[in-house]
Amino acid sequence: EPALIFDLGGKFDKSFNEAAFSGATRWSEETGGSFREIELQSEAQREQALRRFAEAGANPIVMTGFAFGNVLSEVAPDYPDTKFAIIDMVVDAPNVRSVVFNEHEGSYLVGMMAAQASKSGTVGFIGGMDIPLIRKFACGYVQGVKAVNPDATVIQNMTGTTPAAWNDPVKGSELTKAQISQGADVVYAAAGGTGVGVLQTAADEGILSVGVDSNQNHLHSGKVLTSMMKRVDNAVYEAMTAGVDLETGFNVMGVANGGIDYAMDEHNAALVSADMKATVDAAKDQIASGELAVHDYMSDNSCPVE
Amino acid sequence: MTAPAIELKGISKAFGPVQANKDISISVQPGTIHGIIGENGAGKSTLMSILYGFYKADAGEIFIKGKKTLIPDSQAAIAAGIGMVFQHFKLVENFTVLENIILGAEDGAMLSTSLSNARRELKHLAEEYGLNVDPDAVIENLSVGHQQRVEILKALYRKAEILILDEPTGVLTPAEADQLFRILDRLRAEGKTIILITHKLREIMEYTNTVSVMRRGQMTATVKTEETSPEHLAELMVGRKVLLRVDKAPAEPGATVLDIKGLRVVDDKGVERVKGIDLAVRAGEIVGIAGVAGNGQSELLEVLGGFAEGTGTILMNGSEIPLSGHGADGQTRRAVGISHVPEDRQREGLIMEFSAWENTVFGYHHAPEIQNGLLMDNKGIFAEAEAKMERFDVRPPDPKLAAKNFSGGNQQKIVLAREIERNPDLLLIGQPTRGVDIGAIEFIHQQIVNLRDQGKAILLVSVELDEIMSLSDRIVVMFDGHITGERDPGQTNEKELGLLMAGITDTSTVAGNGNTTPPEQEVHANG
Amino acid sequence: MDFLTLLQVLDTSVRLATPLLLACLAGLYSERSGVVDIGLEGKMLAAAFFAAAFAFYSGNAWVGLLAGVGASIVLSIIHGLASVTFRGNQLISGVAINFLAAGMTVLAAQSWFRQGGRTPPLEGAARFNPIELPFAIGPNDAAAAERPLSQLIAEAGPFQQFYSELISGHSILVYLALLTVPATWWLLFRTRFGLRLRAVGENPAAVDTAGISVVWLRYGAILICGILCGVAGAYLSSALQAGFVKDMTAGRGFIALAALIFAKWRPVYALWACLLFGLFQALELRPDIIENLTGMKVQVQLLGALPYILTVVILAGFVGKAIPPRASGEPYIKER
Amino acid sequence: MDKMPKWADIVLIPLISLLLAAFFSALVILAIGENPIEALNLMIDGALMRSAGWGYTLYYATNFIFTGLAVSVAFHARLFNIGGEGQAMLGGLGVALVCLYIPWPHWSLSILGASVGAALFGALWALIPAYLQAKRGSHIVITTIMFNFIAAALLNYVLVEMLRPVGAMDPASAKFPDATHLPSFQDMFSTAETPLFRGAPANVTFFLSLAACLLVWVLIWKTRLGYEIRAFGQSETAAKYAGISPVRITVIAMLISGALAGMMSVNTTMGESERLILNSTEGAGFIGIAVALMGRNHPFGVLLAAVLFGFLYQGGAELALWTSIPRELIVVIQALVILFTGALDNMVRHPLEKLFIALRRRNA
Ligand SMILES: Nc1ncnc2c1ncn2[C@@H]1O[C@H](COP(=O)(O)OP(=O)(O)OP(=O)(O)O)[C@@H](O)[C@H]1O
Ligand SMILES: Nc1ncnc2c1ncn2[C@@H]1O[C@H](COP(=O)(O)OP(=O)(O)OP(=O)(O)O)[C@@H](O)[C@H]1O
Ligand SMILES: [Mg+2]
Ligand SMILES: [Mg+2]
Repeated sequence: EPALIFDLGGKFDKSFNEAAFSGATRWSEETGGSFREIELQSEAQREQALRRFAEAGANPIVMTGFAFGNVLSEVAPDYPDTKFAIIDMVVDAPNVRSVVFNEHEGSYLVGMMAAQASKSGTVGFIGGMDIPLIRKFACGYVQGVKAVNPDATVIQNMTGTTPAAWNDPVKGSELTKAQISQGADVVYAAAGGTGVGVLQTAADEGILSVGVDSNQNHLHSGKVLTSMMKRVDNAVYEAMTAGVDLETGFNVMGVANGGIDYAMDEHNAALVSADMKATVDAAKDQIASGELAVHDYMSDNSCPVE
Repeated sequence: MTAPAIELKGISKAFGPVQANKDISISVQPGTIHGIIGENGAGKSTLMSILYGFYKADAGEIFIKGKKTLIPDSQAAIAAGIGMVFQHFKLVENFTVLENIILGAEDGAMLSTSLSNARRELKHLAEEYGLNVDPDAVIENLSVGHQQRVEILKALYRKAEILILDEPTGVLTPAEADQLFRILDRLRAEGKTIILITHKLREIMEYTNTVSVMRRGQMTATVKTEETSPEHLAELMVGRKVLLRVDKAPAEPGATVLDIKGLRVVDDKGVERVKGIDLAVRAGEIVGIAGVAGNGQSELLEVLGGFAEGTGTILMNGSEIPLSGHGADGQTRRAVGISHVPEDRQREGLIMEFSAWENTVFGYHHAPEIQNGLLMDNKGIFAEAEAKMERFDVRPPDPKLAAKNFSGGNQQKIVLAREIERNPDLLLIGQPTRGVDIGAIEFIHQQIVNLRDQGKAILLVSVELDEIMSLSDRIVVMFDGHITGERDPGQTNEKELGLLMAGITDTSTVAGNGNTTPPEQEVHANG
Repeated sequence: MDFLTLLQVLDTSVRLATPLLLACLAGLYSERSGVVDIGLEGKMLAAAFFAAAFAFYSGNAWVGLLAGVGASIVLSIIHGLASVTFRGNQLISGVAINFLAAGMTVLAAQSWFRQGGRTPPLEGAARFNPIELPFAIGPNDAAAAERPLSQLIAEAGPFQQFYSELISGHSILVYLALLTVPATWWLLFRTRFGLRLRAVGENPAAVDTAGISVVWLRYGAILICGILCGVAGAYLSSALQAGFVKDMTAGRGFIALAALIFAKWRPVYALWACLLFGLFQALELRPDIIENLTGMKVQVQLLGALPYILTVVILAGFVGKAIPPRASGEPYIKER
Repeated sequence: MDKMPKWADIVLIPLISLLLAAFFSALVILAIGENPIEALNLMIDGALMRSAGWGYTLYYATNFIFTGLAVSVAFHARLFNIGGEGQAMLGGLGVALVCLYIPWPHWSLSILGASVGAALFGALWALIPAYLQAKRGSHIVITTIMFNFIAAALLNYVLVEMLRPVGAMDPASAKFPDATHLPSFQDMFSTAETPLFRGAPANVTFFLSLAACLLVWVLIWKTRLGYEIRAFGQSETAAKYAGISPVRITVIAMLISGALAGMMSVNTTMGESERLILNSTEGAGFIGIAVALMGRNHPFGVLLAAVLFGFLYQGGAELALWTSIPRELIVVIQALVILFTGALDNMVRHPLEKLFIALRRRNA
């Protein structure tokens, strides 16, 4: 029986964790299998949850979020017969599968989309916790925006420096208002649960937003330009499907292998013109073929564009 | 005879294990001043608070003008025409006089009309009774005497027919007290009924029509004032014949132990309480400081005891002791041979929650002989406490009992045992017999005299003139932070001291030793 | 910083100051009556949850508000029982109430909605939406002009900017909270109830011997406190935000307490104190402004901690002494 | 005469209060549609029936012993130290600095160093509120609350801007060197045949906390300082009369209190996570209040109450793991315990007092 551990943001963050959940649900619907799950409420629970699931025979154990990295590297060797999958972090152990995503590529695509949709030439980015991973989102996004409109302004804000930043919709909302007043007319939220507030406020104030991780277009139909999809659901689904035969090691999901994409559906069809879509799809093909390399912030902890 | 203004029947009240009032009945005629006397803790205030609806009686009935009346709260008491001036005033300190007066007696939900009505009414009352106070003054800026006026005005504003005053003169100067009684006389003449609680037998004898005596929660007698005498009342109060006279040989003063020069004390509100005092106390004498409470005596003791700061010079056995900053604390004072029986044993002298044995080293807990390495020698302290309690006849002689569980007199004995047995060069002692029964008073006085006879210096502060007169070898009178005179107890009388206590230094008309009131009669009223 | 930016920051300040102000006034009633309340946080939190939950079920924000106020009052009554009826330690009671709310809201949210301790998002009439005052430029004008609202406002004259950006466009609860300030001042200093309330916080024995029930007065104050905290909580979850999330009060109850000290227990000062703390929170969202103004990078952590630091400085008496109502914190004990 | 016998005060009342709290907790569990008996079984099973469960229970208990002692030492001086949380956070910083920047040859030395660091930083964080209370009369409850928030901001800053290794995501310090690894119960008591306390975080710090209990007991009841602290707590005026400086005692009591609160971080930061993480205190500072209240401010009582809360914590975690009851249930239980043993104490006490007085009257 596989197990899934959600990080502090919670299962229903409408984004990262929820994507994992939907992957697991898809697996259980298709196979009729059941899985164990827990939403972490505190730091101290991380290790306990891992160990208790491992001891109870759960296999594989999938966890979402980089914060498990440290703990997992300690726990994994104690349970050599259990397979672990960690998303967003690399843990070097023989029984661990590390799944990381090329978020910068997806962010680049939605950045292009945002720049084309913007009338004011100013777009916004609201990150969750200020960590390299989120800067990677930001950097990809800025590159995408500038690729379409080199004169565009990108306003960037981070919600906070603690994990609470993943779950602070009030602040997300206020940051959005602040960005709107600075002229932004498209905002991209890469902020977990905080993004709920961003999308809400953008909808309230009549500007466009860009969702993240899951397809969030439906949250405010006709007001969400698109979503940067990080197929965490696929990663979880694959891990659960593989079961005890889970292939361990390093696994990069990007535009090329469908791990990263942007969302198109009936909710945003009216917002995205054929022109816009064509431009973005062209870039997508180039990235997939390796023709276009988007700079990864985490490769050198810096971003070539502001 | 008309129906009594008030009649209480079978009133009982217990505070937890303490039976404060036991089956008390009393009746007060209209248009009279009715006195109530009794030792501290006899239950006087409790009884009156029940009448005023402040406490609820456990049992008993109240009749007002012959009609049975339920008084579940003060609202009902006020409605029944009762007003009360408490021992500790019940005023909102940062409100104005006017606001205090209308509080609870407003006309209508809006303040402005209430205030203007009250202002008018107050003017009336002030003219009628000579009760002048500025309606816009803030209470905390008023003198105690004025605050008391506000309390009386509060009652009159509520149309009180029956006025209860709980120890109204304890905080007043003799002149202020006289003025109060003139007002009370006027009220009585108007047909109002007044109940007066006091410790002062003279006030009872001079102003009341009838007097009730309480003892240990019970009413022991009610008599017409003209048919009784101070001796008789004293006997009723303590339950046996008392004749208290301290036997002591004439003092043989030795070297100066304590020498105070130009002492000034400013309290934490910034008010100067002691305004330049020079005073010396020699070995083998008791110097008594007389004065109305609040004239700087307490502050004097506190500075000497090291728990208030002052300026000036104090020499102890010839060497100067610090009056502020480092070294101005109780520990250091004790180290130079000053012991201190504080005025308020419950708030200062004892830790009420501590057991008796722990209290026997309170203040001396740093003494080297009770240490056992890094720890305190608890076993030794306990054994020593047992012995001390034996010697001072503390009852019950159980060192494990918490201090709060001893009676006032026995608490005082614990403090005395601790302070006297340290064998100090100088004993500071404030209100040594406040709230102590007569038997214990005798014992305590004897201990003080014994210490003197061992050649120790003693500085005594007491508001009881009689205690001062019978114990002291020298009397110093304080008024408003100054020393207004020094007298030989054999060469003075109460009248003269009274004038000095009121700040009048020209006492030639009353000087001399022709005592008008023999001290031993009044001593009983110490309670 | 240009005028419009200033307005925007002030606008945010007002929005963020509103829950602080309501909670601060709530605390003012309680403490003026002699009951110290460090449970403001908990009451707001409970109210935030119940307001969101009931608004979600009913689709009506006012129903939610009522439920929130109800929840807050229940906690108030517990506090009253502990500190007035049973004369217990008011601080400990406040601590307990904060924990109770923190735990119960998540338990209830989880058990009702199974969404990890949050309520589903509120939409439409389930929220208190911004009110557009007459003649103000609002989203409707923007929709009509098919241009972003921010542009329309940027092009307007300074007075219209001031009016549309700062004055108009808040939820009804914001205006309500602002009205509460003069109302409180009037109640406190111009009415019989106010006189008694202030008296009972200074010297309950005086009130008691004047024939007024200390218990009922204090319960009255505690009740008002509950109502105001309830509105504050409802504002958080159904006006400022669209739904409840765990611990969403985020220390606002304590900032309100700090503001109360800052305001020296006076209603009008309370308004200024809360606006100031609201401004800090607004600036925390706009590090760019501070950087432009001061020319250096200011740590967001410092900004976040500023209300607390200021309160300590004030408590230390370096900026005027804050003297609380004399009887506050002490249970009124007649008989030992 | 006392209103009731001593045993009633120290055993009966807390027991009844606890039962009340338990009763209402059961109601809460019922209200969210779960079975309280089953929940209790699950908690006992997970916390007490396995050695690893005990390992967690005692790990949490260690934290609560420290914070409970911290609150109770301050309580003895009538100071309500609500700032244990902040003091513990700063204590963690002390531990981290000691462990990261001093090369330790062996854990036995490093635990001493870390304890000093933790105590020092914790005490320092209590010093300002203490000083302000003593010298300027600023209410210590409010200042310590404020200092909790300031501590959180400070720690956040230090971790994010200073201690976080380059490129790391967590706001956490680097891992401490191996020489600072404290023996866990598993290291100490497990053998190859009988593995015990597997993976549980309880470690040698537990014994440190027991020592702290003993030391606090000696301090409070056997030393002059303790005598002065208790005397000051009972009556400030009397203390002044006895020459006990209120400023000195306030400051010293708070320093000890802060030091004890800080020491809990030896357990969490050094014993468990082996690096400084943002929220390692997780409310233990506040639980100290409940523990001190329940334990009647006596170190032995604190020990018992801490183990009880350790059980609640571990049991609660188990509940969250295997049922849909969220971990917040513990927070509710904790609130109820504080409410009934602290704030509503008189609700139980007054009827009991009346009962005992009536009994005595009848016997007399
Ligand atoms: N509020 C109270 N709670 C508990 N016990 C009380 C209370 N008030 C008074 N007592 C106790 O009841 C007894 C009677 O007290 P009361 O104040 O009535 O005496 P009193 O005759 O007025 O004394 P005094 O002359 O000192 O004013 C005392 O033992 C006192 O300790
Ligand atoms: N509704 C109001 N509108 C404008 N100013 C006001 C209002 N109420 C009070 N003020 C002024 O604001 C300041 C603070 O008022 P607040 O009500 O806090 O105390 P206050 O009325 O001055 O209290 P106090 O009666 O104790 O002096 C005062 O200068 C007051 O005159
Ligand atoms: Mg009395
Ligand atoms: Mg606006």
